[in-house]
Amino acid sequence: MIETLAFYLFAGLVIAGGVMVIMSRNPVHSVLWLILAFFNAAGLMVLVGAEFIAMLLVIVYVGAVAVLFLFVVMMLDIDFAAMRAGFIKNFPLGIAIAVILLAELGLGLGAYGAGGIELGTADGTAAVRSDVSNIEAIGALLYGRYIILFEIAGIILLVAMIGAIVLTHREPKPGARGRQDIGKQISRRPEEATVMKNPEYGKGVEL
Amino acid sequence: MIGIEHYLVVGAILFVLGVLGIFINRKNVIVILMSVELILLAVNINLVAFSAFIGDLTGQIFAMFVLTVAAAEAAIGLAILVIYYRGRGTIAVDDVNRMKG
Amino acid sequence: MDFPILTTMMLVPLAGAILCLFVGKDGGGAARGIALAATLATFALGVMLWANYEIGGAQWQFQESYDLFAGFSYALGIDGISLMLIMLSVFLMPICILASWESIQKRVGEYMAAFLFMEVLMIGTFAAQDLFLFYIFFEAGLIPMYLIIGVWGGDNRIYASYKFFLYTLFGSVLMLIAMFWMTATAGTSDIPTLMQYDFAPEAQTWLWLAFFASFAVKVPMWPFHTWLPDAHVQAPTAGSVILAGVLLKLGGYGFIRFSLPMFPDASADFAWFVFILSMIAVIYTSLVALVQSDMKKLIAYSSVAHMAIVTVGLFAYNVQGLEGAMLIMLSHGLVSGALFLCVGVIYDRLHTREIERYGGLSINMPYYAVFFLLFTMASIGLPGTSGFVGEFLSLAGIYQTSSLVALICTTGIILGAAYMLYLYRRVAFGGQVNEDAAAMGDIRPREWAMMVPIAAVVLWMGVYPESFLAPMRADIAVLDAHISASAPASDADLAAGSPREAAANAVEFDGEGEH
Amino acid sequence: MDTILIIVFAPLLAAIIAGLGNRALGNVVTKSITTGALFLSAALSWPIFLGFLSGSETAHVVPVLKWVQSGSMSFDWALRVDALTAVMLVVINTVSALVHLYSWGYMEEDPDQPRFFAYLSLFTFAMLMLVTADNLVQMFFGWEGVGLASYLLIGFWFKKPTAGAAAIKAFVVNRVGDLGFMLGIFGTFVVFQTTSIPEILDAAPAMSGSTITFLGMRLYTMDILCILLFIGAMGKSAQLGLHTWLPDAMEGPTPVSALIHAATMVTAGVFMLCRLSPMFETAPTALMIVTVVGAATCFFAATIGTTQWDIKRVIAYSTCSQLGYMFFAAGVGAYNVAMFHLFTHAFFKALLFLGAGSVIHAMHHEQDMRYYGGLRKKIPYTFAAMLMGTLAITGLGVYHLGIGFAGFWSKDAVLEVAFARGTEISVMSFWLGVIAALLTSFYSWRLMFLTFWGKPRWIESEHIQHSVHKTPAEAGEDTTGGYHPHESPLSMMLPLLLLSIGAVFAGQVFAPSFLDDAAFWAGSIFYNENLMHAMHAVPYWVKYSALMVMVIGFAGAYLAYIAKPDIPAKFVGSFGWLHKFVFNKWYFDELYDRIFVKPAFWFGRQFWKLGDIGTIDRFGPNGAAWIVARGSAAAKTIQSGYLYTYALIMLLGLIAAVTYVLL
Amino acid sequence: MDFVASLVLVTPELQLTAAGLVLLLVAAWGGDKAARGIAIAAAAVFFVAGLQLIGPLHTGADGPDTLGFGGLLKVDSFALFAKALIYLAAIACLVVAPGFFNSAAAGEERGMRAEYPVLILFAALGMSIMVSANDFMTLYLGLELNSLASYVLASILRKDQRSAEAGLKYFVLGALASGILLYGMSLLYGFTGGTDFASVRAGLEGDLSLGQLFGLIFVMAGLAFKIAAVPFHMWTPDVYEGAPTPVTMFFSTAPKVAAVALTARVVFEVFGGQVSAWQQIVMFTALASIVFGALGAIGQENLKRLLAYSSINNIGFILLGLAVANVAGASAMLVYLFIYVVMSLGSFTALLMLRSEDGDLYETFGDIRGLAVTRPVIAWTLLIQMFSLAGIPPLLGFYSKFVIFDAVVKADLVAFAAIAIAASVIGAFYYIKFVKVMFFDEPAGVVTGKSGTAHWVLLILTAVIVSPLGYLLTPSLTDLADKAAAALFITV
Repeated sequence: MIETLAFYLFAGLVIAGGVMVIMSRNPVHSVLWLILAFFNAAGLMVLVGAEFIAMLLVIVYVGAVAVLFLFVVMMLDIDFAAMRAGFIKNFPLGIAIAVILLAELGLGLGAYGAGGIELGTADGTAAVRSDVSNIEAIGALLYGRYIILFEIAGIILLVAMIGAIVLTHREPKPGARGRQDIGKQISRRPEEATVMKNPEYGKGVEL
Repeated sequence: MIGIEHYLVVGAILFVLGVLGIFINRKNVIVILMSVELILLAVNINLVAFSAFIGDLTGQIFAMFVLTVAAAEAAIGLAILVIYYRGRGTIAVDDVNRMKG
Repeated sequence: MDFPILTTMMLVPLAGAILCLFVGKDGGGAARGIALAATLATFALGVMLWANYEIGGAQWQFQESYDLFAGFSYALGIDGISLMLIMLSVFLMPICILASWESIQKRVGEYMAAFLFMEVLMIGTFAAQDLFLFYIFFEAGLIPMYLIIGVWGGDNRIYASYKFFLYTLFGSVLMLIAMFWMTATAGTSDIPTLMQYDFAPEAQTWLWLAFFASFAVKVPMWPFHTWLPDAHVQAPTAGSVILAGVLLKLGGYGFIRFSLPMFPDASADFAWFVFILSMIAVIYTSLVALVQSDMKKLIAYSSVAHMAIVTVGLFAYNVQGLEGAMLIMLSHGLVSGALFLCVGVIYDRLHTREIERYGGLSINMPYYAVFFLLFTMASIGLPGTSGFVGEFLSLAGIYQTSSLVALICTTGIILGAAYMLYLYRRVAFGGQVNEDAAAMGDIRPREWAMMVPIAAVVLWMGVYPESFLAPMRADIAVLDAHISASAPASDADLAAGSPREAAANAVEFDGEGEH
Repeated sequence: MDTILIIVFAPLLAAIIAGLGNRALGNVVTKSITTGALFLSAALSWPIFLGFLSGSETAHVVPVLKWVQSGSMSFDWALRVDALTAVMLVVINTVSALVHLYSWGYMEEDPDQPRFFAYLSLFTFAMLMLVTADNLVQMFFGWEGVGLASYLLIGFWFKKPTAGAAAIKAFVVNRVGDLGFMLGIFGTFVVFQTTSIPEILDAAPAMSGSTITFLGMRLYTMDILCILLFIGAMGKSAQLGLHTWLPDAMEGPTPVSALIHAATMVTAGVFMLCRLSPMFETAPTALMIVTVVGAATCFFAATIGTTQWDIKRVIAYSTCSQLGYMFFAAGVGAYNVAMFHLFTHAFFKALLFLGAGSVIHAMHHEQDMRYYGGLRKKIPYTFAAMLMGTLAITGLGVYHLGIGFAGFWSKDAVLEVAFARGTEISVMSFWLGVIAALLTSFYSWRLMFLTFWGKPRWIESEHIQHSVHKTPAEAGEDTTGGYHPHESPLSMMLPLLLLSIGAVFAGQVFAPSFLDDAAFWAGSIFYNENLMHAMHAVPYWVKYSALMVMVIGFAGAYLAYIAKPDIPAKFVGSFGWLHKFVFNKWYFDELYDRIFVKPAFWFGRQFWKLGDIGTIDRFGPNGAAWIVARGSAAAKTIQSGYLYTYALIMLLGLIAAVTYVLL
Repeated sequence: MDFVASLVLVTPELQLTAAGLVLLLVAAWGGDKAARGIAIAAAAVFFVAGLQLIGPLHTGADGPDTLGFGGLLKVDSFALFAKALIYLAAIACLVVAPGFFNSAAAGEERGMRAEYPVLILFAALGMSIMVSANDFMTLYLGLELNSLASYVLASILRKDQRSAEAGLKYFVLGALASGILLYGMSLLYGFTGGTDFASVRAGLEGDLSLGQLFGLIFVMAGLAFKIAAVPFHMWTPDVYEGAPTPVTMFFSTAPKVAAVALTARVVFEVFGGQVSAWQQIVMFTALASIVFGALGAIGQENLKRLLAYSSINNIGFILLGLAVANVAGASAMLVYLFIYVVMSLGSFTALLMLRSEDGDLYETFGDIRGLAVTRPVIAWTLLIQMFSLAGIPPLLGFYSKFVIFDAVVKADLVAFAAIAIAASVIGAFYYIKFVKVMFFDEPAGVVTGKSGTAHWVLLILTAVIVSPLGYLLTPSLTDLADKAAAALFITV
């Protein structure tokens, strides 16, 4: 019973969060709603016994991704009011398509009328084990059978890093100083810095 | 226990919301990126739910990779957004049509 | 023949073409020389080919075959039909080069290369013994012709070249699909084998239609002809010559090589379809030719009408029709080519194709007028010229199948005379209305060299067509024997009857009253 | 080597030499060569003809060269010599040689003489090929060859727009006939599996009752074949319906008119009928049509001849009319009579034309008889020749005396045989023939009176004004305008003399052979013995009918043009519509212009503009291009550059796929 | 299968990874000055990696021995063929890059980035993984590795607004497509109980449930995005136009190969038992791609954009081969792919050579007017490429269409073949427009810049391959393609 209540609570909030993400006027709010959705999704995952993924979701998404979003939203100085224009124009069409897609998915996945759904059966090589914890079981698989994928995932993150740097890292402009050279500053002499000029009257200084 | 359908429907709704978000927000790229995150979240809910109901951990592993990639994607996406903003001074998708036809 | 003469005949112009491409921008003279030498050499080889062709010998001679890939092979070989068309191609080629000698001044090397490539492809098309090899040569011809029209053509060349290219391409791609189906079904792409293969009747229908799409455009049959006037008008003189002289023949050749022997039943079923289109073509395009004010357009339309006689002859399903059609093709190749040369000669001088701008050329260009007249007469099928024999045989052939078709198509000789003589009158007769036209000089040695050979062959073919019929006779007989089983019924239906009462002008005379 | 080879090919060789040599060889050389060749041919022809007359010659075929062999169809170049051919050889070569000679004088001032003589010789060659043909196709070769030469000669003065137009008209109208001829050959081939004339003639009787489908109609085989072939003959012989080219053909130089459009080429149709007479004999319906058409032409052309002013046109219509006689003679089965009229006609009609040429020559190329008058004394020899010709054509002769001009013998034979044949059609033809004879007499004498009698009316002519540099006003009372017509040179007079002899005596001399000597024909034509007997047995009034109407015609002409010259004007005043109708040649040209020429151009333009451009191109290539362009524009509209559009399309695709699998 | 053996199987990938990491360090220390050297080194690595493929390619590889890492990867002939092609394309894109980035064409940001070759390396690594994927997770990760690198490559000219826009569009739509793909994979996982291809295939036996069907559709939709098939093609023109030309050249070749190979593998190895479920959809997509590709290309002024549409058009033909769903079709598809890659490389190289005196690139029709007069060699090679793309014999492009249609007709899909080939005529329209502009129009005379040896070599080489001489390659090409295709249909 509690489980059911919890499910509906989490599910309701995930969906509400999702709706608000795309409907909010302010992207900052969207991010916050997204965080809410993630939390509740994590809750759903806990309900089915996937604690590790749930934790990961919170840590990675809320802790990293969402914050990254917030960062960028704040960093870019954008007139958000103007961004809402045109929203309504697309709305009916969008809703119509969404409803159709949802109906079709519901028909296919829910299949309530058609006597429930038949899930596949796993071969058992990665079966959920009751003898070890979820995290342990996942770890065993990840560093065992799926090690190569784990490595590839690592490379993906590396590429993401390279990409982010390549794109956003600003080279110092030629001529502009990148770093302060204190020694040079100290060793400066007046004769290096100043020039005496004796301009004629009415001619001004030529530099 | 709650049936798998329930989870799947939640996933489906989130997926559709993500999809919807992409084209009703015709101006705001950031929200579009968030919509993508919603889609990935839907996928993760699906994967985890399936994993639990089948009794197979592969789904959770998969979900983990999805999470990882999602993070990487977010980074790249935002980086592109930043350079786009630098060039244009705006992130309105509406303006993103220098190339068309 | 100890050496692969057909391949050699293709290699010579190919080498010439490549040389021409590399002579550079200012190498116009060299390119002309190379092209002429290459085409003459090829013609010489062609003469050798003809001389060594054994009439009454094996059906396929000078065969060469190397397996290539994907089941198709580099297989060449000719029968009498191919031989004649190859001869036509190699004969016209040096003349085309001569025709372009002075009129082409820009990018001569590329121009000559395009023509030489064209020659390679034409020989290849007629000599190919593999379905796909045929297709490759057949289709590749689009490239040089597209360039010839597009680069060296007239004012509206872009439209014409596009139309030519896309129209003919569209026609032939469907044929390709049919070819795939045929090879898949028959298990070979060897043309001689396929010519003997019996496809299921219902399959024949579709295959026939697919091939028809290609050949009908090439021939061209009404209503697929509209690319032709544009292409002819816009192409440079030599381009028109090749277009009319050889490329149109590809359609007829296709019918005789593929449609008839491979799908005899379907051909018979569709014979009336072809007849109807041809009948329309004869009347329609002849009338259109009558009202043209552009010389090339007029001749182009006349080509459509003439080729319609070819198609009725082919589908008449008898020896006369087939041989007649072949002879018309040869003759039309020469005559319409020559007519385009005639237009080219005066176009080079006055740079207009408007008929109204000429007049009275018999006065200042008498020899030109003679040649023009000869070709005009050959075009309208005057007996003694090449035009007659083919037209006569072809129409005699179709009469055996249907007197109605024969009647309608024979009206072509009236209309043909009308528009051609009307053209001739406006160009060569009458007073010298235009001063610049009156100032044009008569034909020069180079132009003599173009005209005389064609004129000679036109008369030769008219007086002694046996030379041209003999090599084809056996092949056409084989074809006729192969298809005659499915021939459409003749409508003559001759029935014997007892002699009529009033048959003889019998006059009773009793001897009374004689004075 | 058979002489026939020389006879036939000498003119060709001469034509080639003269044509190609042209100005390089000069006028005299080319003229000498061509004329020489023709005299040679003529000289060689007469012995053959006389040989047949005497029975020493036999029919034979000289093969020349293989021509075409296609399946079962085979025909070669070959020269056939038999009695029929011999008649034609004589006619053609003699007239041609004389015309060549005549042209020396007539064309003296023309700058293009080699070309003219080459054409003349070429024509002769083609005509010879026609008459010596052993198969229908070679006949067709000659047929078309003479057509070409005729075209060239009519258009000889190509600078005149009318000449070009007339040349085309001649060729195209002839082609209409050729259409029939060709179909006839095809049909013959279908029926007999051969184009060889002897073989066809042999097999024809057996086919008499057979039927065949033509254009979906079930017809007697021989009827349809003969009708088709006869259409060819109609074209070449300018019979009613296909006659329109002949008067226009007078645009050519007069010797041409004499040779081609009077003596030889136009008779090719008659020749063909005679050559194929055994075949036509099996086709009664066809013969009936031949008779009707011949008779109608005979009458019709004669009526027009009475109203024309152009001297050559009068003679041209006369020719047309005389050809009608020949046809209805053939139509009633008297081929020998037709040939006889052909033979005599050749002489007197050539004579009339050449005489007319001489008049025209004398009158500074004026052809309008209204501007002649009183020439009798100025050009007496020409007058004499013309008189002979007129007497010949009008058929002066007295049966009981057994003497008469050439035309008397042949024309009377035609009329008699038509009467003797005895069918309704043939009797009707007889009456039409009689009326035509009346008209012939009238217009012939009208021509004579207008030209040679009366006062000179020369100054009205622009040609004369041009010559004497005076206007009618300046000339005042002097209607000659001070112009002095000159008799033509010897080269022109000599042919006139020789032809006059023919016009006077040809009938008298050859009538027995042509009419009554079956042995002479030796099977080369269908000789109807009974009919010939019946012909001789017709009542006397029939035999004298021609003479009587000739006298009436003469009287009428005398009355109208000498005695009371105001009669024609009065007639025109009271029967204006009739005169107008006849004067305008029964409006055939206008009719054809309305129903053939104008519609052809109209249809041509419509097909071009509305058909090719407006429909085929519009909905074909251009239509496809338009659709592609619209499609392209649509594709580009979708490709808006907006992210959300792209996403939308992707999702629509996804939904479509999902929907597809759901359904 | 022990781990070492698995590692041996992926030696080329390991080399690429190692090289990527090392060169990244070089880039970090050496900066952009070292870029050219890095590019050459990367090309060399590709070359070396490629050389190792020749042996196995020649002998052929299929069966259980080709499985690595417990069935996550499958390095069979098919994968080898695709990899070879990918590496070839990558080499080409590396050698032409410096010339582009170091010229005015790169805009404000002149100078090649040292990371460019590294990203190409990682992208190619991703593709290698894609084509050997034997598990949906491998597939996804390979795909993302490739995609992420590609997003960055597309927008690598940061100051060029078009480049950034291209990156943005590519990214957003790519992410959406990944989402769809993932969603489909999640469904397949749930309804079959596994992620490796074999078990998914086993789970799909018999009648498909709706969930499985949806999974199949979503997965194919996601893949369709990668290969830019209609209606998932919308990103292509914009991205091709906006991305720097060497990158566009890369996009139109290597990732295409990888995506097509991946699609083929999924379609045959996973959905191979359910041909009826997808064949018609693929056929329709193929026809739509042919038509829309052609329609879109008509009237384009920008050459890169035109070639983008052309790639859509070509994908249509490749999909025809896919839809045949037999060895012949797959083999034809591979042959087509090879020839298409050569033609693309040739065309883009020519495009890269269209430059002004200062090195600015020209990329519209207006600029190449009369090129045949001013730069005949480029014009003639482009002519060859264009006629070849249009499928006109005797050029090699004809052969590629030949094999495809042969397979389609032999599979009794004659009607589709007829429609497709008729639609191909529409495509010919814009290919011959190239020729028209270069050969028929009056010279614009703006293309005066010089190009490096690498460009010339590539230009001539591709032209020679595409010319009739290329037919000499076809026997071995067909042989390899047959082997590769056969490997796809061997269920392990």
